[in-house]
This record gives sequence, structure tokens and C-alpha cells, in this order.
Amino acid sequence: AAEDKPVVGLIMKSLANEFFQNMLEGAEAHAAERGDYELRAVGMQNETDFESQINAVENFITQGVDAIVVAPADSKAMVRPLKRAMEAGIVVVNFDVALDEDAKKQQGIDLAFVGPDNRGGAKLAGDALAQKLGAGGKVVIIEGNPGADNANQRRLGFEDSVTEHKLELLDSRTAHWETEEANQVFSAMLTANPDIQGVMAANDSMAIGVVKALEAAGRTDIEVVGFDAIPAVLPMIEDGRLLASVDQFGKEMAANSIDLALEVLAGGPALEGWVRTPIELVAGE
Amino acid sequence: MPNLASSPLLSVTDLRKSFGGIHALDGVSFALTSGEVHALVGENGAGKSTLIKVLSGVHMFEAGEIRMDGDGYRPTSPHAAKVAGIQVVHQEFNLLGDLSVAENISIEALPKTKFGLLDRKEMNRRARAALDAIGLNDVDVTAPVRSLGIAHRQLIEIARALQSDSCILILDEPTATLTERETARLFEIVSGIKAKGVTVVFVSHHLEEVFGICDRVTVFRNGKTITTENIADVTPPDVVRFMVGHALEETASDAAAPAHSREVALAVEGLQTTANPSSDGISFELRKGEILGIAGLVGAGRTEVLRAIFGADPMLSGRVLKDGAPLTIRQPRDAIAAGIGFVTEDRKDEGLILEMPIAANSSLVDIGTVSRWGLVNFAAERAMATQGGARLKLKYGKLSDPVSSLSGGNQQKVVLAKWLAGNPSILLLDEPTRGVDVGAKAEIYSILRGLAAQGISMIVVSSELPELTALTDRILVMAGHQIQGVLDRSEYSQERILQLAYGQETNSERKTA
Amino acid sequence: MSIAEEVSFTPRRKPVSIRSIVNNAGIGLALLVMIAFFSVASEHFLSANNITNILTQITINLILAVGMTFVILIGGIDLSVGSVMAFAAVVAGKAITLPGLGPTELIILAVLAGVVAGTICGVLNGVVSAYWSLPSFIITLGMLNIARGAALQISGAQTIYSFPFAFEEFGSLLVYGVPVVFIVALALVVIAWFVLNRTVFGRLIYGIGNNEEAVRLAGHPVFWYKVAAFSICGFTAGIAAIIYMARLNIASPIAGIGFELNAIAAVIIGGTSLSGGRGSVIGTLLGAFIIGVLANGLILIGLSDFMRQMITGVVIVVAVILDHYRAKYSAS
Amino acid sequence: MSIAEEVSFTPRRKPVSIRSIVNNAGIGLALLVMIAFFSVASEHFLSANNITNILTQITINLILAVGMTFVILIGGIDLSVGSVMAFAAVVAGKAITLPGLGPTELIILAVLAGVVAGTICGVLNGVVSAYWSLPSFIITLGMLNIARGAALQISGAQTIYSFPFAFEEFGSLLVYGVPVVFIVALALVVIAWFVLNRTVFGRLIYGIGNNEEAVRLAGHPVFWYKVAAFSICGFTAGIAAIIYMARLNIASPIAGIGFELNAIAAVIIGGTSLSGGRGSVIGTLLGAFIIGVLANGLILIGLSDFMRQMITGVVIVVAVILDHYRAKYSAS
Ligand SMILES: Nc1ncnc2c1ncn2[C@@H]1O[C@H](COP(=O)(O)OP(=O)(O)OP(=O)(O)O)[C@@H](O)[C@H]1O
Ligand SMILES: Nc1ncnc2c1ncn2[C@@H]1O[C@H](COP(=O)(O)OP(=O)(O)OP(=O)(O)O)[C@@H](O)[C@H]1O
Ligand SMILES: [Mg+2]
Ligand SMILES: [Mg+2]
Repeated sequence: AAEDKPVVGLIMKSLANEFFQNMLEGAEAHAAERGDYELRAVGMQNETDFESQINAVENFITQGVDAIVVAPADSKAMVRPLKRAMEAGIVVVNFDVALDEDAKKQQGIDLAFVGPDNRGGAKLAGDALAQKLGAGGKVVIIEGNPGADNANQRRLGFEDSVTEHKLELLDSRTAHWETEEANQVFSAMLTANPDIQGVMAANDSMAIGVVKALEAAGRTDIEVVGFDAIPAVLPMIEDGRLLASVDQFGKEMAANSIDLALEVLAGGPALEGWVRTPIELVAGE
Repeated sequence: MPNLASSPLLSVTDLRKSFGGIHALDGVSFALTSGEVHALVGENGAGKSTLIKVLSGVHMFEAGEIRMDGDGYRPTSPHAAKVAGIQVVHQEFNLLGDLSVAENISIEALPKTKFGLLDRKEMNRRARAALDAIGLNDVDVTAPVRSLGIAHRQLIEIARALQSDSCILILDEPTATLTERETARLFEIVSGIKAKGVTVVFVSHHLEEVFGICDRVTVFRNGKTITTENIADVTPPDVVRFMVGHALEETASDAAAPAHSREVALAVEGLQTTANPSSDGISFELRKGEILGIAGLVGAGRTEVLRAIFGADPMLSGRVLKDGAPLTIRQPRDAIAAGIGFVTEDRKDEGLILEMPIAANSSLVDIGTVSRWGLVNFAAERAMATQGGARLKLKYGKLSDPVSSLSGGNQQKVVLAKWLAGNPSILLLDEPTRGVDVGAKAEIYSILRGLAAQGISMIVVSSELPELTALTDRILVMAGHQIQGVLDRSEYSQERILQLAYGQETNSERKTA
Repeated sequence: MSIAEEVSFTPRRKPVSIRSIVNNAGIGLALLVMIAFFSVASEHFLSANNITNILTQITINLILAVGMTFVILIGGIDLSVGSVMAFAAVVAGKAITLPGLGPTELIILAVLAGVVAGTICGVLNGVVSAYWSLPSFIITLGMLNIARGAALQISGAQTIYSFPFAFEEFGSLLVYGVPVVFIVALALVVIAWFVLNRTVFGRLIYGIGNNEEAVRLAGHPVFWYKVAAFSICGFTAGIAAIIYMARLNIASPIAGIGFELNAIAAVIIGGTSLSGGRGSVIGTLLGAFIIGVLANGLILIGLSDFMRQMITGVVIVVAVILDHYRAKYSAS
Repeated sequence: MSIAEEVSFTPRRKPVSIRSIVNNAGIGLALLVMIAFFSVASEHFLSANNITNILTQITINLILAVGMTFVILIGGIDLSVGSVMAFAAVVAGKAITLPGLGPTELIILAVLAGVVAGTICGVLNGVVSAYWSLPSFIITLGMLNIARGAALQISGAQTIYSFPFAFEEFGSLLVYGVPVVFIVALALVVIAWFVLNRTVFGRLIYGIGNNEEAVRLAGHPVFWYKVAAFSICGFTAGIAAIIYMARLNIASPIAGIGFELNAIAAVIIGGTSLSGGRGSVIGTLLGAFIIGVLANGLILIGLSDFMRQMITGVVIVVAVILDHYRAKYSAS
């Protein structure tokens, strides 16, 4: 069945994550719609399983795919295998999380990035919170998995808006992206700092845990922002339990990246720099 | 005497069972009549336990026939055998260490209240009654079995088997770890249940026991039954001849003159063990080339003393001097370094690595001599094991077979071989011939005597008085964790020893008063 | 009983009942030390609110650990509880969001669906590992993957949400400051204690862990007892799933990752032997408290995330060392 | 030797060497079935490139599993290997990015630092669990947290990168299509096999797993042997860290999460008994292959991620069931 259609290998992070699952569905729909390429998609076991992404690149090189579209789990570890893929004549598009600039320079490759600005997105959420609280508002951050690039970016984004709006950052702790852990960690943070006014959670799963902790504590005076805008939080945004979340349009992101890769394959010019994809603050009226 | 003419309760014809290439049962035929006590005797590895395991549904047989009450009988599980009325005390223990004595005794049918819950009261009551019946009044029925010594465990196994009504009760070497007192009590019970019409199958390497309580005896040799005789018609030497195929040369049992010197090899002073800190402390001396016996009833504290000397359990106070110099023994390693060896009483838990080959077990203590630069020299190890095995008439398939495939008595020989290989200057032996057959026992005695003649000193703890009187130069009698008396060879007599062993109560009262 | 009367030994140890209470309370010492420390170190620690928090937060781990106790007592292990919980939650979540039914029916249906889903996984674990006598470590590792994959597949990796109001309420209900979900967990502990100590089934669970062969020789159907132990563990994973949903108001296919280690840790810190046959569910309760109090307290005293993780490790180790000494001194 | 002469048994079984090879090859049957299946299902599976990939991909798990074999053989378990690997990697990463040294010195320094860091963690695991006779499950669970926290603390949760060129090259070097890192792993397997089967130390490792008390009473320093087993496991975690760095060109404090389960799975699928005393490092090698081939093959045949996870679970279970039957038939 593999006639002359170009083969695109899509490497994502954990598909157990709704964000990437939506992305995959978007890509599959896109492949069916265009019909002029073959899509091979893989995810990874868990977010820190960097090796399996490298394995995936190696497997794709083995299979001789024409293009690799990749959302790196680690911005540094992926540079070298991707370089090898480029050397094998494969068109590589980096999306979702940008590869590390230094690492790219070191390996002597130049690779464009297609994707949103995680840091900027987090800042959007932070700004929404700051606006609500005003300067001096006391906030805490619930971080993602320490050491993960997107967790870093989002924390930095939150911190940017803390500085910019002169918020007071009381505490910053990780809950490893998990609802239950966020619930536990935040409950304790709230006990230790009863005067918290706002919470920035690095993803919506953790934001849900925070909202439940607030309900359990009977606190309605604390504002929460999340990230990702998963369907489960939309009702919360509607009824005000969640102030805002950030949509990165993951569904389209992979599909757009594939389009770009196919253009280059078809003889188009190589991509350059940062092809920004949209981000949007989702907030109640 | 039961009516031997009556039709057999259970008959076995030409039964065969093999493990891999070993024919454990190679044509076994015998019959049980109702209400008799039937002995099974034979050398170690002759197939007695295997037959019992077949009868009790643990192993399936390959050929032959078993008929019970005239019908074919082929148990497929222990449960099926129980339903058919066969109750067994196996040679190796099957107790639940962390469960209480009472729970172990009732494990087959734990009593329930009318709500279907465990009836602890009833369970403890039954256990108490069962233990009292076999004379174990000192054991707390709620104590975990793990905390008991080996003889107590054996009695608990027996008590358990007596719990349910059965028509055939099989006892596989029940007396191997018991002292006279318990053995006598057991025999009273056996006569009691025999009177009720229960058939008892009794395995023992002690022919005097066989001749004491059995009506008939079936002799095994190499997986075959040689003959079944009425006890009244044979003498012990006849039975031994059937067992080994020839007459056993009389080993000079009383010939051993105390050849040891006066030099003290090991002195124990005021030894108190952590298990019994309340005792006054044990002191005695062991001379060069002497075999010192320790007698006592079950639980008298004999094992404790050996374990403390060897460093297997910590010593609370007291010292041990070897050749006049005090030893610091914190762990078995120190004792071994000082030239002390210790044949433990419980081969399954302490003596053997059951899953590992015979060769590896025999070299476990003295692995240093069959290795160089930390590498095992397998040829040397095999030679060591072959030699050790030959010396003790070990019956085995291959040296690479796991020890677990050996019969009980042969496993015991491996434990001995392991310690003899190390050439210790002092050897502590706790029930060294437990489960060993008559011929091999004589062999072991002569080996031990030979070692003593070479100047090796030994302490032998044994529950068999004949063993102690035959083997030792002096006997130290213990009761209640205290030494009650020391007997020289000239003073040996069953009465004297038992008197001291039982005398614990009066003595200790006197002391504390 | 002539001979018996002659000889009377003094009992070798204290009566068992007291000893076993001390043993059960074992790790309690470490727990008390921890509580004392945190009470001094943080003014908030002993506040009513915080106690409520701690109780809520140990609930799920405790429920999983109760089932795990059965499996570990027979000498097995169940690595799949976290995944099975997620699977049961997704199944229950699908059920509770079915259209066209009233809230009461939905809730009953969901509870049944979740518990049955969990129990089925447990039965499978038990049957496969007991029938072929395979190491439960591997079998339940397989189930870990199977249940997680199934949870993701069924849910399409989407979080399920929007449950009946009464159900969501239940998760945060308090009775005199005590979370109802914790009462559920406590009830399971009591039932498990009762089953393990007062029923024949329970004693044979201990027996199998001690010496499986001996129990078989005593004529008991060991296979079914083992299956029962794993099924109980699956059942509690199902209950945990329901509690999770009630508490967080979502059913997430990626819930419960790593929960198995926490549950096993609670059981073992509680003094149950990993090789089976020895232990108690009261110990498990204390073990779950240790883990929960530690997690809560270390945040309250304001340690950084990384320090907190290190200290958690150290305290777990120190707690079992402490327990070791307690056991030693209480024995002598 | 009259009796011995009289009785001559036919050998009960095939000679041990062959039997043990069959036993070791045990799970090999399942592996062969898998390989056959994937070869048919995917044209790429047997390509030289893919074989190279598989070898590279199992390397780290294999290295961890070799050390784990020692620990499991003495009846212990080490849950900390993944974290210890990350810790060792961070330590080595700090060393290799020190300023002012030449690449050769840096590489030597880093390798030493990583291996020493790993070994120290292993020694701690061993000393604490053996000295107080505590369950290694809990002690290494503590170490899992301690090492991870330390790795995050030292690195400030930042990935360390930019290593000397030669070091990065080493990770992807091939010799006749065989990755050099795999050769390192294979060398460890051979050494471990030799140690376990030919040395007194290895003999006693098996002995301790079977009957610790018997080994102690035979006068061997059981404590030190146990410490040694855990230290070896820490050592291999250190080696794995170096290989990880060479292969991924980063030292990440969050590397290796969950690796312990994979390593333990390789050991147990390879037929080593979790209760100790029985097993072989050749089995571990095959176990690691099973896991690696499965992961690779299922991707090649294009299964969706969730299906893949479920099938992985099923295949692991089926593999041990298959092995069970093989063992049964080869015994009779
Ligand atoms: N599970 C087994 N696997 C292999 N061989 C076995 C097994 N059980 C018994 N055998 C062998 O069968 C033979 C008979 O053993 P059995 O235990 O019946 O002897 P026995 O007469 O009870 O000896 P003892 O007096 O020493 O208890 C022995 O050679 C033994 O090695
Ligand atoms: N490890 C132990 N822990 C607690 N109690 C023990 C232990 N070992 C033995 N005992 C108890 O100590 C007492 C003395 O036991 P010991 O084994 O020394 O007696 P023994 O004279 O050798 O008798 P036997 O070995 O025939 O039971 C017994 O009551 C026994 O139950
Ligand atoms: Mg026997
Ligand atoms: Mg004794």
C-alpha cells in the first residue's frame, strides 16, 4: 500500500495526556482529509521516558520515512538523533516544544520551530490572575514535573507575570501534573498560607485538584488559573470556579506542522526560525 | 493381636513410583489389617516416606494397585486421602510458623461459631486438650509455633493428626526428635487409638520401638518390600538382615574405653542465654578427645547451650575458653574460625540449602579448601562430596541433584558430611542421627569415635539414651535450663539419667527457695 | 497424666494478647514521634482543618492498602492497583454519565460498575497467578499495563467529568469534621481486621503465607483462597476508584500512577512481611497514616520540593528502623 | 561401600549443564515465538538497522537488570535503581561539564564519579537493610526518594548537557552494526555469569537466597554478602547512568522514572525467583530481550499506543505462562 505517497512520522509525548491525544486525533483527521501522505504516529510511555522518543526517531530512520514531525520530550536530548535523521535525508519539523538553541548550535544544525509560546501562554494566564487580584496579590504556583521543559517554561511565564504585576509569590511547588497530588499539595499549602489569593496551576488536571481542595476548605475567595483548556475545566470556567485557562490549539498544531513538512518535501523552501502558532486565553465572561 | 486372617483394610500390590530416573517405589506390596500397628522399616532412602506420600495423595503412583475396603483407591489430593480416612504425620514438618499452636492443631477443620466465625475459645480448648493428652502441658496454645523447639513441633504435628477421626493413622518417624518421656506418652496414645480400632502405620529407625508396640513389620529395601512378618516371629537382628540384605557386623558399642586425655579443650563458665536469662548459668568442661553427651527432656535447654557456644544466638553472660584461652564468639564465623563445628538439629531450616546440589551443600562450611582465589574448583568439590558421602554411606543419584531429592536420613548425612569436611577440633552435634537408619547410625558412631581418638572433642545432644550411652564418655543431664548432674561412663544407667532429667522441679525449687 | 503433673514449666513469654497489641501498634511509635515533631514545628499541623485534610488524603491509599494487605499476607504482591483503579474509575465514569437515567440510578450503576470492574481485574490476577503458580509480581505487572491501556482506550484518553450533584457532594461530606470517605476507609479496615482475625478464611490467608504446602496438605482449596485475596484487592481498587471520583469529580484514565508503591509501602511500613504470613491490617492503617502525615507535615513546615522528597525517603527508612528497635525491646 | 555398590541408580535427569542451559533458555521459546511473529508481521523487523536499534534500546535495562539479578537472588529487591541512575548521571554530568579540564580527563572523571555515586547508594541500601534486617523493599523505596530528591537538588532541576565530543560519539558507536554500549552490557552479563557460577561469592549469593540461616551457621559473613549484592546493583546503576549520558547526551534529574519495574520484570521474566535463590543472569538477558523486542515490534506493526500497552501486558503474562509449560515438559 506504500506506493509513492510520502510517509510522515509523528512523534509525540505521552498520548495518555489529553493534549497529545487531541493532537493525534487532529493529525489523523488531517491525514484522512488530505489523503496524499501516510501518517505513522507514536507516543511515549510517560513524559520522562526520553529514550523512547530517541528510539522512535531511530525506528523511523530505519523505516525510511520521508519526514519526521516531533514534539520533543527533552529539548536537549533530541537534538542529536534528529541531526542523524536530517543526515539521512529526512525532513524534520520540530513543534510544540522548541529544541534548545545552544544544543542545536553545538550539533551544528539549524532547525525551525513550529509552535506556541509556552512561556508566553503561562504569562497570559498569570496576567489574567494579576488583573483580578491587583498588585500585591498573594499567589502560589503549582508546577509541573520539575526538569521537564514545558514545566520550566510555564513556571517562568508565571514568574514573569508575578514580577511584572508585582504579585507576591508565597510558595511554588510541584504536583507532577497530577490531579490527586495537586489536591494534596495545595491543601497543605493552603493550611500553611491561609491568606493565598490566587493559584497558578501549570496544567488543568492540577487546576481541578486545586479547585476541589478549595471547595473542601470552603474557600470561594481564591482565584485559580490553569493551562491547556481541557474540556473538563470548561464548566468550571463557566461557573467561575476557575478564572481562566490557556488554549494552545493542539489539535491543529500537529496538522499544521505536517503541512509544513509536506511543503518542504514537495520542494518548498526550508523552514526558518519560529513559526508561531496561536494561543488563547479561555476565560469566563 | 488383631485377627490377621481377616480381609485387609488396605492392600497395596506391586506399587511403582519414580522421580525422573530414580525408582523410589519399585514393586511395593503389603497389606494392613484393621486395628493393627504396622511398622515400616528400611534403610534411609528405601522408599517408606514415598509410599506414605502416595497413600496420602501427595504423589501419584505410576503402576500397581491400591485397594481400600476392597475398592480401588487412587487419591488425587491430600484432601481426597483425608476423606478416605487416612491421616498422616509427615516426616518433614508442615507447620505454620506464625500461626498459634492452637490454629496449627485445628488447621484442617477450624471450629466455627454458629455465625460461621472462627471459634477461638473452642479452638484453644481443643488444642489444650490435645496437648494435655500428649503431655505437653507447658506449651501455651496461643504461642506462635515459630517460638517452639523441634520436639515440640513434632508433638504438635502428632496432636494435629489425632484431631480428626481416621481409620488409618500414618506416623512417619514421629519419634526421631522425641525423648523417652514423649515417646512413652505417644505409645500410650497409640495403644489407645488402636483399641478404638484405628490402624496405625508406624515408621521408625528404632527397632526397640518397633518391637515395643507393633504387631507386624514390613521391611523395605531399595524401593521394594522384602517381607512382612509378625513381630512375634522375628528378632531385631532378623529385621536388620532383611533391611540390609546381610547380617550387620556388630560394631563395638561398649568397647570404647575413655581414651581421652585430661587436657581441657573447651571450658564453659556461667553461660546464660538470652532465651533464658533467669537461669543460674551453665558451667562444664570438655576434654580433648572426649565425647560429652547432654541428656534432658524436650525443652530442657540443650539446644540453647550449643547455639550460644557456637554464637548462633547471642550469649547473655559467661565465657567460653578453648585450650585455656577465652574466645570471643559473636557469630558462627568466629566459632568456626576457632575450630568449632555445629551440626544443627533442624536440617530443613538451619542445616541445608535444599534447592542446591549435594556437592554444594557438603562444601558449604569448608568451601575455602575447594576454591582458589575465590573461584570454586568443581572437581575438588565433587571429590570432597564423594568422599564425605562414601564415608557416611550416603545414598544419592548424582552429586548435582538438589538435596531436597534425598530421603530424610540421607539429608541428615549431608549435614554431617558438611561439618566433618571442615576438620573441626571441637564438634557440637545436636541430634546428629535424627532419622538415620540403623546401619548408617553405627557407621556414624564409629566415625565419631574415630575422630575422638584423633583428639577431636565432641558434645552430643541426643534424645536417644542408647545413643548417648553407646557413644559418650560422660553425660551431662539438663533440666529446666540447668545442669542437674554429670555422670561418668561407669555411672550410666537409664534410671539415673531419667531421674536427673525429671528432677528439675525439686531441684529448681530448692534453688529458688 | 502422671508425667505431665510432675513437670510444670513457667510460661516462656508474656501472654500473647498484649504482645500482639504492642506488635500491631508497632510503627505507632514512629507515628507519634512524627506527630509530636510536626505539632511543634507547625502551628497549623494540629488544626481541625488540617486533620480533616490528612484524613481525606490518606483515604485512597488506605483503601488500596487494605486490599493489598490480603495479597501480601498470602505472599503475593499486586502492582496493578493504581491502573485498576483508573480502569474502574473510567468504567464507572462512563456509567455515571450515561444519558437518560436519574441521578440515583446513575450513582448505583456507577458504583456497581466500578466495583465489578475492579473485582474482575483482581479475579484475573488471582486466577492466572494461582492456576499456573506464576509470580504475582509479573502477572500484576501485566495487568498494570492491560488495565491502563484499557482505561485509556475506553476513555479515549479524555477525562470524564460532570457527575450527579449528590455524588460530587458525597466526596466532600464531613461528619463532625471527619470526611465520610475516610469513614468508608475505616470501615474497610475494621471489616478486614475482622475477616483476618475472626474468620476461618482469614486464618487460612495467614496460613497460606506461612506455608502454602502445609495448608494444601491440610486439605484446603488453596487456589480459591488465593483468588479470593487478589479479588479482594481488586475490589478495594474499585472502591478506591469510586472514592476518587466522588472526591475529585473526575474520572481520569491517568489517575493512580504509582499508587501501588504507596499502598505496598503502607502495608510494609505497617509491619506486614513481604514474604507473607505475618502482619496486620491495623499496621497497614498506621502505615498509611505515616505516609499521609509525612506528606502533609513536610509541606507545612515549608521544605522545598526536593528536600521534601529526600526527607520523605529518610523518614520512611528511619521509621522502620525505629520499629525494629521497638520490636526488639518489647520482645525482651 | 557395600550399599552404594549394590544400588546403582540410573541418572534421574539429564546432566546439569544441559538442563541448566535448557532452563536458562527457558523464556527463549517465548522470545523465538515473538521474533518469528514480528519478522512475518513487519518487513523492517529483521533489517540490520532495526536489530541495531533493538540492541541499543535494551542496553540500559539490561545493565540495570544484571545488578538487579544479584539483589533478587539474595531475596531482596531494589526499587531505587531508576533514581540512583538519575542521581549518578547528574553527578557525572556535573563532573563532565567542569571547566578547565581536557576531554579525556573529564570523561574519566565523570565515569568515576557516576560509578562511585551509584555504588555508594547501593552500599547504603545494603548496609541499612542488612544491618537491621529490614525489608529491602522499604529501604530502597526510601532511597528512590532520596536519590531522586538529591538529583533534582544538585542539578537545580535542570538538564545537564554539552559533553565532550568523544563521549557523545561513544554512545552511538557501532562495531559491525553492534552498538558498543550493548557490548558493554553484554560484557557485564558475562562477568556476572562468571561470578555467579564460578566463584565462592556467587555460590553463597544463591545460598543466602535459599536459606540465609544455613549460610550464616556455616560461618559466612552474610551481612557483607548482602551489602555486596546491593553494591553491585548500585554499581550497575552507575554504569547505566554513564551509558544513558553517552546515548542521550544529557544528564537529566528526571531520567529513569519507572526503570526499576522494567529491570525487575526482565529478571523475573528471565526465570529468577523473587523469593531468591533460584535464577540466572542468562535468563535476565533473555528477559531484557523479551521486553525490548516487544516494545520495538509492537511499534513496527503500527499498533496504537493504548493497544500497545495492553498487548504488552498480555504478552508478558503469556510469556511466563509459556515458560511454565516449557519448564514442565522439559522436567518430565
Ligand atoms: N521429590 C523427590 N524427587 C526426587 N527423588 C526423590 C523425591 N522424593 C524421594 N526421592 C527419592 O526416592 C527415594 C526414596 O525416598 P524416601 O523418602 O521414600 O525414603 P525413606 O525410606 O523415607 O528414607 P528415610 O528413612 O531416610 O526417611 C530416595 O532415593 C529419594 O532420594
Ligand atoms: N528460637 C527460640 N525462640 C524462643 N524459644 C525457643 C527458641 N528455641 C527454643 N526455644 C524454647 O526454649 C526452650 C529450650 O529449648 P531447646 O531447644 O534448647 O531445648 P532442647 O533441650 O534442645 O529440646 P528440644 O530441642 O528437644 O526441643 C524450649 O521451651 C523451646 O521451646
Ligand atoms: Mg522417610
Ligand atoms: Mg534441641
